Amino acid sequence: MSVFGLGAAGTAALLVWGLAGLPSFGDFEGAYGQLLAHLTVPERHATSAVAVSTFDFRGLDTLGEEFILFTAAVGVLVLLRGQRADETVAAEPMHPRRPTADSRTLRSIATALAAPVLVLGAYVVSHGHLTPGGGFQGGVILMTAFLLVYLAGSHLHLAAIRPLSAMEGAEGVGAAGFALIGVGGIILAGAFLENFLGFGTTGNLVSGGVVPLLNVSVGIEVMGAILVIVGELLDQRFLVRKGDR
Amino acid sequence: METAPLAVAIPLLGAGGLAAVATRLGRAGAEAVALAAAVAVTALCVALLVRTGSGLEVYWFGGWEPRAGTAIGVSFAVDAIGAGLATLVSALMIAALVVMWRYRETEAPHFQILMLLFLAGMVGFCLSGDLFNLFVFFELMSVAAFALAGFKVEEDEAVEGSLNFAVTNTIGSFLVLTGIALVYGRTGTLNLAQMGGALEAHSVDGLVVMAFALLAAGFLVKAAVVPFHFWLADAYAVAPTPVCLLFAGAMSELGLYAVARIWFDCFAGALGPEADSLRLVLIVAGSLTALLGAGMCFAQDHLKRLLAFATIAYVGVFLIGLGLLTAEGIAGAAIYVVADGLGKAALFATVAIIQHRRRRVSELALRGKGRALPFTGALLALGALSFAALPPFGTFLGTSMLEDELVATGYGAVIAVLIATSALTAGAVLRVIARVFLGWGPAADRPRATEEETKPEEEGAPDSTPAIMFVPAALLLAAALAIGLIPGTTEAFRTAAERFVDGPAYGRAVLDGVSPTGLATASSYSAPAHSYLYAALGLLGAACAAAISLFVPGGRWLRTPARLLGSAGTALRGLHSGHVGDYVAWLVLGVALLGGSFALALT
Amino acid sequence: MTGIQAVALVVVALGGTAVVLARDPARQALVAGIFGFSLAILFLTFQAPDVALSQIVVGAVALPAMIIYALRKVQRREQVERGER
Amino acid sequence: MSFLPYAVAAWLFLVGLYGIVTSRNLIHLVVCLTVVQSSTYVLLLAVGYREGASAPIYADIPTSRPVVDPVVATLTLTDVVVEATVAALLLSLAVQAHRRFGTLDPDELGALRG
Repeated sequence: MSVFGLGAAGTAALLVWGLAGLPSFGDFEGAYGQLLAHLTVPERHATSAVAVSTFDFRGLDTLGEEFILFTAAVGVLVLLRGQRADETVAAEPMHPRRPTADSRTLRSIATALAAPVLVLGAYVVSHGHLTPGGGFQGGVILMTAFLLVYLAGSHLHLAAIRPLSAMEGAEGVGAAGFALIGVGGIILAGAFLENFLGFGTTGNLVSGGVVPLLNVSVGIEVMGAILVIVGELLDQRFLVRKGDR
Repeated sequence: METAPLAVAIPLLGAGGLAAVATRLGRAGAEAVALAAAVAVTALCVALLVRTGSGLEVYWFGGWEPRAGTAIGVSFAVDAIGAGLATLVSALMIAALVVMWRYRETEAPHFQILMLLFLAGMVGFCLSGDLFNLFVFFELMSVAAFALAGFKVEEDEAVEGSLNFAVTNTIGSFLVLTGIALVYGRTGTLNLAQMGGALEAHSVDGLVVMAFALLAAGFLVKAAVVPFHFWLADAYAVAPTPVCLLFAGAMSELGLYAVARIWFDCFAGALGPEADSLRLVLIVAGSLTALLGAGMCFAQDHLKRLLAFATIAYVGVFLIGLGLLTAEGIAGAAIYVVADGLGKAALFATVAIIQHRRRRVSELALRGKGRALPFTGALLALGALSFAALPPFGTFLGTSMLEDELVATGYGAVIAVLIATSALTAGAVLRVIARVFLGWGPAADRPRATEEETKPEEEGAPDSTPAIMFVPAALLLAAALAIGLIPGTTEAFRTAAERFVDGPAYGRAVLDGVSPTGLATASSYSAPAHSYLYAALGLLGAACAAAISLFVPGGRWLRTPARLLGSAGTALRGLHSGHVGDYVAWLVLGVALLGGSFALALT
Repeated sequence: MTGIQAVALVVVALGGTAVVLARDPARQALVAGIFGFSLAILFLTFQAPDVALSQIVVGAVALPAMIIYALRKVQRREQVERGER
Repeated sequence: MSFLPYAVAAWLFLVGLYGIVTSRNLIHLVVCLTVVQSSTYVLLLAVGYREGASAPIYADIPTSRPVVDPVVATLTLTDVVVEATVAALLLSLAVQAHRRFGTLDPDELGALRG
């Protein structure tokens, strides 16, 4: 504890010393950011400078970021794999859910909610280059839609489509899709992650070149990855993969 | 010309593809895909290495070339040092994938997916020319490494080791991120080359010093420099042995690479006038790390922990080389990194064989159990000689160059640290050989309960070593020897280092597309006579250390010093408590110490 | 700096402290959710709606959910173990 | 007053570290780590803020309007994803630690010594 006290005091003093050199809050000039903002509309016909920075100017960072998420999902699968055998035992004493009147109402509400949430997610993903939002945010919303269906208790539908392996596949496809679009840039335009589509009309849904495509692949990847993570942590046997007991 | 991006894209595509078709491919398929990807990446990296030579290859992603000296997109800026490290990483990855072909501890295809992601992270990290992009690949490599370290979740140690690894290294990456925020607030750019110019244009103040201190601290957590080192032995001891090949052979060194990269390309322009005092700080930190690592290495019984502490010791040595802040120091460190990385990887591969054959990794428990494995013992002996920096191993050239440069900069006394490190680490391995393969030394009266074998022997130890495990270890050692024997290596390393330290030329090449003026190939290096003397001294020291620990458990005249030394050792071991909160407390203190000494040194 | 930014900053600082001081993980999950939400508000006042949206989905929803699931997993095991004894 | 955001970032960094060092519960520790991480969001976004500027979304504003820095938003987006991933990994490790050691108290995990 004294080690930490000493270290924290020193670190605090040093941080203050360093932070004092930053421009006063609100006075940042930031030539780089301003340049990117001013290139967004004329050169990419998109309206969200953040989305274009994320997926076009600095697309490689985002590629890495998607694969970090992908790594985490695979990592969670690996780290919790010893669990499932246990959970079968642990979950058994828990009474199987029998639908009561209440839960039936809940279920219909949640199922009814799932559809609009799905639409919202799709909207956020597809408008990423125009308005705030994009593949990541939309992907999490899409994931929530699936989760709602499960939380409502109607997990039979999900079990039927073997979600975990499907979701693992989805995240793989989404992540690889991003990289493939990057390779497409090499073949069709000349550089990795270079845009190879027309830019369309500013403000249109189909504009901004490959940015919307990248948003879609990120959306799929994020949805899959987070469903895998949450599904693993949810400790439910309904998420049974092929080959597991 | 698409070599650099493909070197990262191929493993990523491989990983994504494996996940997409996971259940249909089976184990052999996953292994084949992973191996094919690793071979392809190695080929691309070798091509990059050959092509860069003494130059610099810049690649702009998305085709966003800089406009009027302002970078727009993210760049890879590849020089021979970066390409060389990437080559080392991918070659070790091939070796690891081959060794684990028969490994039971791994589960396809997730293990292969994680390995490919780890590879992509490390290669991207070596090639990137953008500070935030460096962070992204750093994080990719870290997250994959956390999962790999904890892969054997059925073991208590693996869970705890991976947890300590993940918590400390994540804090390290927050330090890096805070440093990035500071530099971006000052310079308004993330491109390393542009950053160098912008920092130089402004007067030096607390922000610049702290930005460098935070970035360095974050990367040094990964490199495991004292007192950031606590997590390393925990993580390396528990990771599947093939993964250790990569952890010990390359990952730690990548942290140092990043520190050198940001120093020469970003901060040297602004902080260069104070380089002399910085040199002192880095050399002291390196010496402490080297001595502590070597001492703890010698005190270990668990073979993987022993090699893990040897990794820390050599990180210290490399930090001394980097800390010289000269081309010659970088050249020496680089040649040492490659030779030692191959040597350590070979040692871990040999430990994998021992584990495969005898199902345990505790030195005392293995006493005399290696008599029937002469070839494995021979591999271990060669590894020990590589640690001892004996000619003609590549490590000898590395130490010799460092020794010369230490004398030239007035730090001749530090040579003693290099010799002590060689002697203790080599001595530890020699002791293992004597005890395990020759049965020397007293039998253990009480094997330590905490260092139990990984699996009970009864499980049926196989009675032969598969060639697939033996050959990679032998090849790695052969490569470590070849570095020291092939004529022309020293010239190549010296030329590469000259290019690496030339920050202004890097800046012009990246931003203005001016290809750097051709460097005259540096002259070849031949070790002076006293280097041979030092090497002999190191080997002698190693033999003595091994003999004393085997045969002199406590003669009367040794008792008091031994007890003193023992209690100091116990206190030191007590600090390595496995408690993550303690590790973080030390980490914070380390940040304060490093930042404070940078503040004193650089203003 | 506008008043609302200052208020949001103070709330975030207090929120972070509260998260650290909430020693009971179940309560902490709730506090962390509120903290995540206050961060999102702060980001809105910083004119970063994209980040605010991400922060809401991660900090106020996904992270607390993961904490609660992890806790439930741990507690269920404790129940089972107690039942066996 | 104009340095308040930086002070808040520094505070979050240190208070989170304090929580980690003193934590007696691994899940609590992971959440404290996310507090440390939130300090980097606040710092990055504060650095890129410009007084009186709009969000860099040109859907409703003319391109001549001053906007805050889009790059820091991009960096923070990546950072947020990293938080989610690391937290997920660490929580799974905490769950496993509980399974192996029967406790979440880091003081009582004792597989690794010396």
